[in-house]
Order: sequence, then C-alpha cells, then structure tokens
Amino acid sequence: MSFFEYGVQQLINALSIGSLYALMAIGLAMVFGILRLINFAHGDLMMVASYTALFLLIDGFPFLGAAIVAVVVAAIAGLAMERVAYRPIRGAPDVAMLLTSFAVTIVLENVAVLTVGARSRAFPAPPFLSTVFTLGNLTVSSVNVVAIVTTAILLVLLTFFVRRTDTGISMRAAAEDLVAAQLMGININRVIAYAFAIGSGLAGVAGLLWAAKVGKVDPFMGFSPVLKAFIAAVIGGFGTIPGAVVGGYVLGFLEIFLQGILPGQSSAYRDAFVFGILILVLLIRPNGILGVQEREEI
Amino acid sequence: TAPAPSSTGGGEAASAPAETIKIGGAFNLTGELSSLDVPAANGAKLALAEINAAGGVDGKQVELIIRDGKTDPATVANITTQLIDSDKVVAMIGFTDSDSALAAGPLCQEAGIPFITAGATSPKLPSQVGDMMFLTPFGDNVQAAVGAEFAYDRFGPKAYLLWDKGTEYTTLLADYFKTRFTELGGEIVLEDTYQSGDKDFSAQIAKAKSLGEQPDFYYISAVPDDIGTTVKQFREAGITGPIVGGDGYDTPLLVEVAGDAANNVFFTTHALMDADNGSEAVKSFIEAYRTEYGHDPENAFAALGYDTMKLIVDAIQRAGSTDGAAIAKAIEETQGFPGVAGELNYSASEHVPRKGVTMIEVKDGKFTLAAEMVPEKVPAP
Amino acid sequence: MDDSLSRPVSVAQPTTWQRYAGVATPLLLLLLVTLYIQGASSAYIQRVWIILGLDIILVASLNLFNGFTGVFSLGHVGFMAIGAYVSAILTLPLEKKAINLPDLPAWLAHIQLGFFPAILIGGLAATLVALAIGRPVLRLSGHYVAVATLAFLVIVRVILINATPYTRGSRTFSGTPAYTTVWWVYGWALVTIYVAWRVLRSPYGRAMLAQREDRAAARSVGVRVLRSRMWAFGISAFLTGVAGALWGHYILSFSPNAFYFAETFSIITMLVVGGMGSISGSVIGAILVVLLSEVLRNLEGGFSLGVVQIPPLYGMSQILMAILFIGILIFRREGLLGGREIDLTKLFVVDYWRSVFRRKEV
Amino acid sequence: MSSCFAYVRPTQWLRLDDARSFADSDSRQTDQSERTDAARLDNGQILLQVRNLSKSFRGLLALQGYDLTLRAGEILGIIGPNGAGKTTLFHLLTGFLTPTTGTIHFRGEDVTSAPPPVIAEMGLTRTFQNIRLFDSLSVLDNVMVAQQLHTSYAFWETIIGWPTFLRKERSVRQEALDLLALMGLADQARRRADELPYGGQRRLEIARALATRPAVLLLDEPAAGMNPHESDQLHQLILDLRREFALTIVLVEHDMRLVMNLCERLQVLNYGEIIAEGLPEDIRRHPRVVESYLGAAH
Amino acid sequence: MLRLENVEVFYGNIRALKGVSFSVREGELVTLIGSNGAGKSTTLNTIVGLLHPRQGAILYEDEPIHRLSPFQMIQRGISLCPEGRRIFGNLTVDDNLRMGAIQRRDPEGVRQDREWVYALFPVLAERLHQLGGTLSGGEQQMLAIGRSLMSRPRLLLMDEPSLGLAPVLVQTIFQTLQQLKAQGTTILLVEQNAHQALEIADRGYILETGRIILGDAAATLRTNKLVVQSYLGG
Ligand SMILES: Nc1ncnc2c1ncn2[C@@H]1O[C@H](COP(=O)(O)OP(=O)(O)OP(=O)(O)O)[C@@H](O)[C@H]1O
Ligand SMILES: Nc1ncnc2c1ncn2[C@@H]1O[C@H](COP(=O)(O)OP(=O)(O)OP(=O)(O)O)[C@@H](O)[C@H]1O
Ligand SMILES: [Mg+2]
Ligand SMILES: [Mg+2]
Repeated sequence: MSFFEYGVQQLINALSIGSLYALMAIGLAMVFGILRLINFAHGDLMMVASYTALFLLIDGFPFLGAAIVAVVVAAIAGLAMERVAYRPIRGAPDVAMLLTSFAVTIVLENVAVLTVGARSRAFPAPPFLSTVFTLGNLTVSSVNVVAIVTTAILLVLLTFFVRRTDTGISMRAAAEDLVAAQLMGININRVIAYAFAIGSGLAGVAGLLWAAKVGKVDPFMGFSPVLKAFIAAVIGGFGTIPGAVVGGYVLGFLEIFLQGILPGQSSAYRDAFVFGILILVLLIRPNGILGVQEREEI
Repeated sequence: TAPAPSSTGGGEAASAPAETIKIGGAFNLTGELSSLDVPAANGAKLALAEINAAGGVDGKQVELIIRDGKTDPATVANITTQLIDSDKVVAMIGFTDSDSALAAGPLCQEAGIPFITAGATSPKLPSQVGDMMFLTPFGDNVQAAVGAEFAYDRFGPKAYLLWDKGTEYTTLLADYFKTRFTELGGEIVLEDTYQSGDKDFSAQIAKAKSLGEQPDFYYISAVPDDIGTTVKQFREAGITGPIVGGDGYDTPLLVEVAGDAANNVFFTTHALMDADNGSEAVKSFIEAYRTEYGHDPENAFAALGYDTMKLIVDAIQRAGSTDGAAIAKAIEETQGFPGVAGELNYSASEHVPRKGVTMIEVKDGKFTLAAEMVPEKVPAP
Repeated sequence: MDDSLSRPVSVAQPTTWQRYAGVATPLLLLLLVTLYIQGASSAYIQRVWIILGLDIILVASLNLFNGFTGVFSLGHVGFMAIGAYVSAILTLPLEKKAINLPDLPAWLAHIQLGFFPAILIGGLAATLVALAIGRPVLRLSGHYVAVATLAFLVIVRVILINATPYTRGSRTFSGTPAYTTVWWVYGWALVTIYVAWRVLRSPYGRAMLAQREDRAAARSVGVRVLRSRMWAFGISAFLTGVAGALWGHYILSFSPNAFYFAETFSIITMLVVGGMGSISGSVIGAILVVLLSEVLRNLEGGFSLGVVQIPPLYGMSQILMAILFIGILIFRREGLLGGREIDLTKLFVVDYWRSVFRRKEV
Repeated sequence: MSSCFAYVRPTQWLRLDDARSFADSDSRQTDQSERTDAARLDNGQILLQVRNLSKSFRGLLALQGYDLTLRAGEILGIIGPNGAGKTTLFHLLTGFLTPTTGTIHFRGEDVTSAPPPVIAEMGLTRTFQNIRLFDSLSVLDNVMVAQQLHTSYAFWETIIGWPTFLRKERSVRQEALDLLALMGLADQARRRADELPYGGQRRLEIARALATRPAVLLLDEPAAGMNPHESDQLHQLILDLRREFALTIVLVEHDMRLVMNLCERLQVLNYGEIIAEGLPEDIRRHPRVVESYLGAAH
Repeated sequence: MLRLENVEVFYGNIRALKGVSFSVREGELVTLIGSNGAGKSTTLNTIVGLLHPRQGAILYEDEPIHRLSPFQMIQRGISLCPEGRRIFGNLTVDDNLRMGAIQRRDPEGVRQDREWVYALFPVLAERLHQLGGTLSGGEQQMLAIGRSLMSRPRLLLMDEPSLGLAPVLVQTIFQTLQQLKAQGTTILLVEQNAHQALEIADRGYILETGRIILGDAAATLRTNKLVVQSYLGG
C-alpha cells in the first residue's frame, strides 16, 4: 500500500466517522440553540432507533421499512422526552437542564437494561450496508459510503429547510430569542417540537448507521457518540448547524489522523492529543471554529 | 424448583427456609460492567437452584444474597461490608473485574471470609489480597502463554498485536502474550492500541494493512463486547489472516456479529461452550440456561459464575462447617473438581486454579476444539 | 443628616459571635451524628457515613469553583485522581512499592511519607496542575470552559493509563494503606466548608461572584476576571485533590476508571440538586443523594409488602433517583437551596426570639 | 454628627462631613453658582488626552480621528445620532475594546491597550448603556466589590479571618455603606440588586462606579427610561457628586434637556467623526447638528 | 376594540398588576404613562400573551384572549414592539424585518412594507446586511419598531419606542405613529416621554404600582396637576 493510498484510505475513514459525529452533533446543536439545553439523552435515541430496527428485523421486516419505522420512533421518543422532561423546566438555569438530561439518560438506559437486558445483541445489517468495495489496495465498506452520502444528502436538505422554509427560519429566530420569536407570531412549542423531531430523527439515522458499522447494539451504545458529538458541536461553534457539521468532521479527522500517525504503544495517547488540540482550537477561536463573538459579552 | 424468596433486609434472597447457609453474591448488575457480571450472576443463580433442588448442604438450604455494586467503587465496598456485616454470609462470590475484586477482597480477608471471584483473571489477585482470595478462571498469564505457543507453532513468528489499553484484562493479556511470544523467538511487527469505548477500528486497520508484508497472525486483546466488532471490521477491510485472542472471545456475539468473517479466528478459553459439540456438562448447562433465561449464555462468565457457586458449596460441604478458615482450606484441597468451564485444582500455594486451557477455532460459524493445552512455560504473574 | 449616616449601622447586624454560632450549629449537629454513628452503628452505616463525608468535600469544593465563579468545570474528577494517585504512591510501604511499582524512579521508590504530608502533597499537585491549565482555559466563557475541562479529564485519564511505572496503567492500583478514618474525613470536610465560607465572605469571593454575574461590569470596577477564577480553581483543585487522597486511602484499590464520567456525573448531581453557589446546598445535596441512593439500593433487591412480593429489579433505584431529580428541578429550578444558605444566625439573635414570642402572643 | 470618614485619593483628602442624601434632594433647577465653580476647574490639569482615535469593525468605521482633551472638573457631553460611535468610544477609553489607531493617555500614562481593571484602578470608570448590575448579589456587595479595589489583602489573612483582614474588611464595608447612604440606598443595602426599582438600579450602578474612587466617570445614557421628573433628580445628583468627589464627568445622553443644562462643553459625533464641538448654546444652533441630530424642534 | 377587566398578574408571589381595567377603541391612540416599575411593560406583555393573568379578563373585539399564546395574537392583528428591543442578533437587518412578516402570505406586500420601513429609517437601509447584534442601541430600536410594523398590525403595542433614540428620531417616531393612526391602526403607546406622548394621544391612563389611578382625554391630562408634577417635570 503506497503512502498515497494509505492517506486516501484514512481520509475515507475520517469522513465516515466524522459524518456520524456530524449527524449527532446537528441534533444537539439544534436543541441547544433554541433551549440552551445540552441534551445528553440524545445519544439514547440512537439506542432506541437501533433496538426498534433490530426487533423489526428479527420479525422479518425488510430493512428499509424497519429503518423508516426506527427513525420515526426515535423522532417520537425525542418529542416525548421534550414534552415530559424538558418542557416543564424550559428556561431554567443551564445546569438544571443539563442535569435533567443526565437523568433522562439514566432512566432510558436503565429501562433498556430492565426490558431488553444489558447484553449486546448482534445487529443484522442488510447486504447493502455490509458489502465491501475494493479499489486496488483500498477497501471501503458500503456502510461507510452510505454514511457519508446519507449525511451529505441530509445536510443539503437540512440547510434548505433551515434557510428557506418558514419553519426553518422560525427555528433560527427561536434560537436567537425565544420571546421575540413568539412576538413575531411563531408558535415556539411547534418549533421546538420540530427541532426535537428532526434532531432525534437524525440521531436515529446515525444510530442505524452506527449499529451497522459496529455490528451490534447495547443499552449504552449512545454514550460515547453523544459525548463526541457534544464536543464536536462546541468546537464548531455551539448552537449552529454548520458549526456542528464542521466540528463533527474535525473531530473525526483528528481521531483517525492521530491514530494513523502515532507509532506503536504511543497511539494510546491519541485521545490526549485529540483533546489537547481541541483545547488549542478553543484558545485560538474562543467561540468555536464558526462561532461569532456576541457583542454583549464585550 | 427454588422456594419463594423472602425479605432479607434488602438483598435478593433466592431461597430462605428456617436455617440456611448464606453466601454473598456481589456483582455489578448495573453500569458499565453489567454485561459481564449479569451473566455471571445468572450462572450462579442457576447453580443455586440446582443445589437446593438436590437438597442443599446437609439438609440445609443455601441462600445466595445478591447485591448490586453498580460499577461504582464506593458502592462495591458498601455492599461487601453489608454482606459480611449485616447479612452474615459465610463466604462470598462475585465480580468479574479486578477493580471490584480488589475493593471487596481485603474486606473479606479482614473478616476471615473466603471470596472467590467469578471472572477476574489477574493472577496477582491472591498475592495482593491474602489467603481468603480465590479465582475460578485461570490466570491471564496461563491463557496468554497458550495463545502465544499455539500461534507460534501453527502460524509463525510474526505477529500483529492490538489491545485495549483502558482495561486491566486486555492489558494483562497483551503483556503476557508479548512476553511469552518474544521469549519463543517471535516478533511483534506492529503494535497498536485502541481506547475503551472505541467502536471504529478503521484507522488501526488501515495502519495494519499498510504493513508491506502481512504478519502471520493478528493477536487482538479485547473485551467480549468489542470482539465481534473488531473481527468484523478487520475482515471487511480485507484482512483474512488468522486472528487470535483470549477468553473475551468466548461469546456468541463473535459469530453473530462477524458472521462468516469469524472463520479463522482462534482463542483460548475455559471449555468448549457449544450446545452441539461440547461435553455433557456443557450441553446440560446451556440447556438449563436457555430454559431459565430464554437465551444462550452471553459469554464465558455465565459458566464461570455457575462453577463458582458450585465450587463454594462443594467446599462448604467438604469442610462440614461454615467457618471461613475451614472453607478456605477445603477450597485449597479441591482436586479435579468438574466445572463446566474446565476442571479446577487448587492448593495452598495456588489460589489461581490449575486448569487446562482450551483452544477454540471458529469454523463455518461454529466453535470447534482446536487443542487442549497446558502451557510449557507461564510468564511470572 | 445624622440619621442618613447612622442608618446603615441600624441595619440589625448580628454580632460576630452570633454569626459564628449560626454557622457552627449545623456543623456541630453533623459532628454529633458522626459521633453517634461511630459509637452505635453497624460497619455498613459507618461506611456510608464516611462516603458521605468524602462526597461533601468533593461537592463543596466543586461548588467553590462552579458555584462561585459560574463557570462549569467537568474536569474536577481529574484533580481527584491526581490527589488519589500522588498520595497513594507516596505512602505505599517500601516492600509493596518494590512489588507493585517496580519501575518507579529511584527517588520515589525510596520514600514513604506519612498520611498528612501525603494528603497535602496530593492536594498541592492538583493545585499545580490546575494553575497550569487554568491560565489558558479559564479565559474561555461558559460552555467552552466545560468542554475544555472535559478534555482535561480525558487527558488525565490517558496519562494515568499510560504512566504505567507510576500508576500501573489501567491495572488496579492496590496496597494503599488504609489510613482514612471518619475523623480525617470529617476534619477535612470541616476545613473545606470553612474555607469555602471564608472565601465567599472575602474580597476574593466577592470578585468571583461579581464576574459570575456580569463579566464586563466586573471588569469595569477593577475585578480581574482570570485572576479571580484562578483563585477559585486553585483552591477548589486543592480540596478536590485532598478528597481524592482521602478517597484512595479508604477505597484502597482503584484504577483510572474510578475517576471518569460516572464519578463526575455523581458529584455534579449532588451539586445541582443541592443548589449551585450555596455551601449548605452542597452539603444537603450530598446527604440527599448518598443516603437516598443507599436506601433505594437496599429496596431494589426485592422486598415484601405484607402479601405482595416485590421482585428484584436492579437499576430501579437509578431510575427512581433520576425521576426524583427531574421532579426536584421542575419545582426548584435552582436546586433545593437555590444559591441561598441555611443560616441559623437569627436563632442566636435575641430579637428574633422576642419577635417569635411576640407573634405568638398576638 | 456621626463619625467622619475619609476617602483616600491620590490627589487630595476630601472630608464629607456635610454629606447628605442626594436622592432626597428635590431642587430641580441648575444652581448657577455651581456651574461657575466648575468652570473654574476647567483650567485644571489635563486628565485624559486622546489623539486620533479610530475603531473599525470589519471595515465599518465606528469611530475615526477622534481627539479629546479632558480637564479636571469638567462635565463634557457627547451627543450624536444613534450609531455615531459614542458607546464605542466609551469601550475604547475603558479598555473594553482596543483601538485600530490612535492613543489614549490618562494622567500622562499611555493606557491605549490597558485592560479595563487596570484603567479602573487608575481612576477611570464607566456605567453601561443597559444597566449591568451583579443581580443576585446584595446591594451592599455590589458596592463592596468595587470598594475593595484599593485595598490589598493577603490570601492567608482572609482565610483565617486574621484581625488585620477584619479591620480592612470593616472599613471597606463602612465606606460602601456610607456611599450607599449618600445615594439614598442605605436601607436597601441587604436587598438583592435586581429587586431594586429601575431608578434605584441606576443609582446603584453609579454608586458602584464611584466606589472605585474614579477621577473621571463616564456615564452612558444614565437618563434613558426616566421621565422628565426623574431626569431632573439625576441632574442634581450628578452635580452634587461632582462637587463631593471632585469628579470629572463625561456624559453620553439623548435627553437634550439634561445635556444642555448640565454640560459645560459638548462634542457632537456623527458617523464616528466629531462634527461640532463647543458650548451648549452654540451647539444648539449649529446647522449640521440640527440637521443630523436635533431636528427642527430644538 | 381592546378591553382589560380587572387584570391581576403575578411574578411568583409578587403581584405586579393589581386589578387593571382600561380600554382602547378602534382607531384610537392611547398612551399608558407611569414611572419605572409601575407595571406598564407587564401590562403590554400580558395583552400579547407572554404573561397570563391570574384574575380578570382581556377582551379583543369582544373575544377573550387572555389564555391564548403570543403567536395567536399576531394572527389576530396584535403586534408588540417589546421593551429592550429583542433584536435577533445573528440575523441580518433585512432578515429581522422578514421575521416580522413571517406569518404573512403576500410576498409583494411584504416587499413594499420593507421598502417603506427603510424609507422611514434610512440608517437601516445602509446596514441592510449587518448583523442585528452589532447595531448601536438606537439602530436596534429602529429595527425593532420596523419589525413590529411588518406584520401590518391592526392593534400596535409600543413599549417605550423612543428609548435611547436621538431627538430627531424621536420626532420621526412620533410622526410615524400619527401617520399609522391616520391609516387606521389602533395604537397603545407606553412612554416615559410623557410630553410628546400626550401631545399625539387621544387619551391617556396613568399607571402607578400596578393600578390605574387616572384615565382621561390626553388634553385634560396634560393640565392635570398631579401629572404635571410627577411625569412632566417642572
Ligand atoms: N462589534 C461590532 N461589530 C460591528 N459593528 C459594530 C460593533 N459594535 C458597534 N458597531 C457599530 O458601530 C457603530 C457605533 O456604535 P455605538 O454603539 O458606538 O453607537 P452609539 O453612538 O453608542 O449609538 P446609540 O446612541 O444608539 O447608543 C454602530 O453603527 C454599530 O452598528
Ligand atoms: N420577571 C420578573 N420577575 C419578577 N418581578 C418582575 C419581573 N418583571 C418585572 N417585575 C416587577 O414587576 C413590576 C412591574 O414591572 P414592569 O416592567 O411592568 O414596569 P414598567 O412600568 O414597564 O417599568 P419600566 O419603566 O422600568 O419599564 C416591577 O416592580 C418589577 O420589579
Ligand atoms: Mg450607545
Ligand atoms: Mg417597562
């Protein structure tokens, strides 16, 4: 394998994992933008979606059907979460909302343990997510291609939605100032519901891709991705969708790149470097890569 | 059938007639380690039911008081104290990781109560805790040595080594493997690590593939939850060589997740846990587990939990007493105890059982026996 | 003219001793309970009580940073780890050192310190690290500090895992001498509470609070934002490091896994439930969470309600606790104490009793 | 007469024996003699010297070629249309922004790029266009934060509550209380700052600024949101404060009645540039000022 | 058109409005005057549904509206220009104006209205693509006013629109209000600048500590002793 091929291979790897981080980060950022809530339970929606798909697949559903149902279930779960836990504390201090989201995570994960059990289950990915293409020395698993392409398509759709549709523009306005948005005649409950539904749906998609990539699901599968997505969203500039996307890819790239170049046992220091670099990024751009300085801060 | 449980101040009591022999079962039933400890606890409960159905010990029923350590060091210590102090157990079993075993062990040691860990495989445990500490599984040094010797003979002297640096089990296994393998004259051509929780191994794989010449085999030291994923992703990237590992591979997930890709995978473990090809004891264990819990044993810890429970009761019976020292002595005198996960032998100086190591090969999606081995040389713990 | 100047004096100011008495009473109460538990309870209760004391130190010192400065650190458990490992390495008996940590550099391999100096060095080590990372990181605002400190926590973990000669890497560190007693714990808990209380009522504390409320306004009246955050971070890291050391000498065996997200979340939970910014809130939060989770844990193993048999449901206690926290936060958004303090000072002011008395007469 | 107390300031000792609560003052007309008093101080030392100050925000010149010579005892008014750069000028003078070009000398020292706390310590303080108090702190603590600026404490003495610390703390507290009494806020000392009525908050903000013992005080639209009656009270307050504290005041305000009656000298900014400078009477008739700012009615 | 009947509003346990009753007739310009903290903003926020009364009723064209949400008010033609401007800081000036018309379905009308707002406040036209958050205080105030006009309200509520504005602009604003009134918009104006407010208003109410203490024709109020003394200054 030539040096060039090696680079290309790692680039594809980075894009693939970055896409998943980005998908997750978008949902976090949308909700954060409007409510200033860091929704750690966002990761559990991945779990909800992939278990739903798993059970449907076991019952013999075709994959696409199961996937669509799973994404819808994730969206509904997100809506329910908002209605039950987050709406009553809307406007509370940031830390109170953060803790609430921890609590929701704990509830969801433990309920999952009690109902489906703590053990991992194999996730039967369909052939189009588990074939492998070979290009010379390069091998690309179709799930990676699907992840990259799906993310790209969803990003385009989402950008269109946020820029062009009334609901999308309302969402941006609500993210700026909830009260003013209401005064413009925006039904913020509806907008917030949209944000949760879309974000949760994206988490559902990410969950399915994740499950296909990893090959299994378990009640705690969302924890690590949501942490990564949170970090990605902040690094990108918290609360903005483009920021979340950029942050996701930056994080994915850093992880793969450092794992790729650190020799031998020193690769165990990868996360130290990744997170060290992230701190550096923040020191250079204190509001994230795409963040803008708010004037009030002075 | 097990008698109806009754209240015992909080602990789960699986049986409790008038006079019982109480054994503490300390497991991390929730939290990160639950995927290892729940099967172990289930195995122990299964054994308990069989023991009581067979009349218990000298007519007395055995009670297993299970408490949840929640994968939290402080809680682990709390429940140990509770089991010893409030529940007055005569012996304790449980925990599949050294962190918890080492948090609980010294408390048992101080109270003079024997403690058998159902899954922690660090061979140093008894020397770290004292004479009340026993292991049911073999030490990692033993299985790593077997893995190294087997692979060196069968595949050749060039190895690739990947391990999870975040857990003790995978670290020890990799260390012992490296020691024994280089001692044999083998060479680790590329060594790489991943972080606990990583589920994407593409970067490591690309690095392995960029080696000019591929190694003779790939030794991957991973926990049960990761192993299916690793094998799947290695194979998908076009790496076809033999993959070798330890008893973390002994889980149905390996074949379920990796499918055909799991062929040409070899691993060391306690016994061939196969419903079709295994021994009679294994077959009936799997059958009983399925009946009780509705699915196959999740991993080797189920069998280890089962054996641990059986072992401690056997020792109590042989000791004819519930005195801690007597029970410990009985365990030390155990010879040829027929566990599901291999025969157990202890002595006063060996609290880590002398056990044969089973080498499994995955063929056509099935676990098959590749070898039964005792290592020529074991790295010092 | 005269009365405009005398007015401030007439704001009924409790005398110094009254104020001290008001603060000391709840602490005295805590001491009495501790004494009682030492004398008359099972080893298990004593154990829970010690864990509670450790959590009080952890939460109160986290509050000293998060609550007073309003910037959120998710990385404090990193300081706990530093304290625990440093102190454990320093106190490990020489024979054990030779076995457990054979690759220790010579200067460390041949020293064995007493408990108190080891605790102090553990705390100071945490402080040093805090000051080093604080200088760049504490310039950031809001969530960015949270992420940067989270990154710090990850880095600490990576270093602990890789510094094998010192920490045994991911392998369990054991053999730590069992020095921690209830008196050490509650002694340090008192020190922590006292320090937090003094800081809060000092120019340092005022500056912290001022920049928490409005950074720009604080700067305009001469508050050096970074400096006041650094003070809070340093003191808080020291106390957290101390708590880590005490924790290590109590739990005795630990690995880097003990100092990660689970512990972080648990401390933050106590902090937020009690009410950020309130010292008594920290104590209340710790008491509530520790005691309640023990009670619930003991119930989830199954119990009988007369004829009804509740089967064991492991994980139920976590679910119930989580739901309870959501409930608390819905009804008290700022946590139980909402930034206020339990102040018993008025109990020691004669006028208060007089007014109580009078009200009753009317 | 209760205890007399003193403010230590670099230039003089000022006895406030005859201090009274200004808030109670109901005199509404400018006291002519006071104005002449202040005019004499005009020949005083130069406190603030600004040369060729400019600030641009990504190409937008918010301030350009601004010059100022401020003498001790003056009340300078700065007026100009919205967006003329007045607040930007305050940000520059107090160190919240660094100028693109130009220099600022305060008391002969170059403070062009000094940070706000340093400038505050040297004796230049400001209030904000939107009231910015430490909301959840008590009124007293709001002032004490500023009051402690000129006292130095060793950490160890505060922690153990050493008598030296207690003595310093008592005197800081007393000075803060005296200042509050002066502003008519004494009986509010223990309330939370955000519980004060609007007028009280304005006064508290000024009290807080005064507690840093400034030589120059910059007031940014202090009369905004006040009705004419209240703004007359403010007028009197400013005059009284100047006399008692030997202050030099720069006032940005859109309330023309206040500006014209109070200020001895006016600068008019438009698009970041000084378009007129001089006595209020002249400015009132200045054609460009009338056209761009005052409108026909004045 | 709008009638408040004995409205009581609480912040937690604090009673901010203690039984406020008044009415605004179609086509009128009514001003609400009161010192700081009297409850003026609270009154307006309650009318648009940001706050809900604990007691009393608000009737709009004889329909009770005090349980509706703010977004339903825009549908009924009520628009508030809020205290503190509440500009969308990260949206451009132009987008801020668009937001004001987000419920409208006539793009051409919206475009014309934008041109009209730019003509009213030429400064805004110069800052078309600047982010709202970087505008000066006064510029933001203009933008907020323009934005509240974009929904073509039938009842316009203004909370201290002249706050922080240059005198020349204050005049512009009062002229605009008169113009709007002439076009048939009903206006409820809250002002500190009582002089000018009473000059253009038909009627006025005086609000003190949560109660209406006086209500009369504007001309009468201007000569009322109490009003002159407390609100008009010397
Ligand atoms: N951070 C910034 N980025 C871009 N432009 C800015 C920024 N801050 C201020 N401006 C612009 O600089 C100009 C001057 O603003 P400034 O706040 O100084 O005006 P002002 O004179 O105080 O007006 P007002 O009387 O309305 O308060 C305005 O046009 C404003 O839009
Ligand atoms: N969010 C809130 N929480 C608690 N009290 C509030 C809140 N908002 C306003 N208040 C109180 O309600 C009362 C009325 O306030 P409101 O803002 O309506 O007054 P206003 O007449 O608009 O005054 P201003 O001239 O300052 O705008 C005041 O005493 C104020 O302190
Ligand atoms: Mg301004
Ligand atoms: Mg108002």
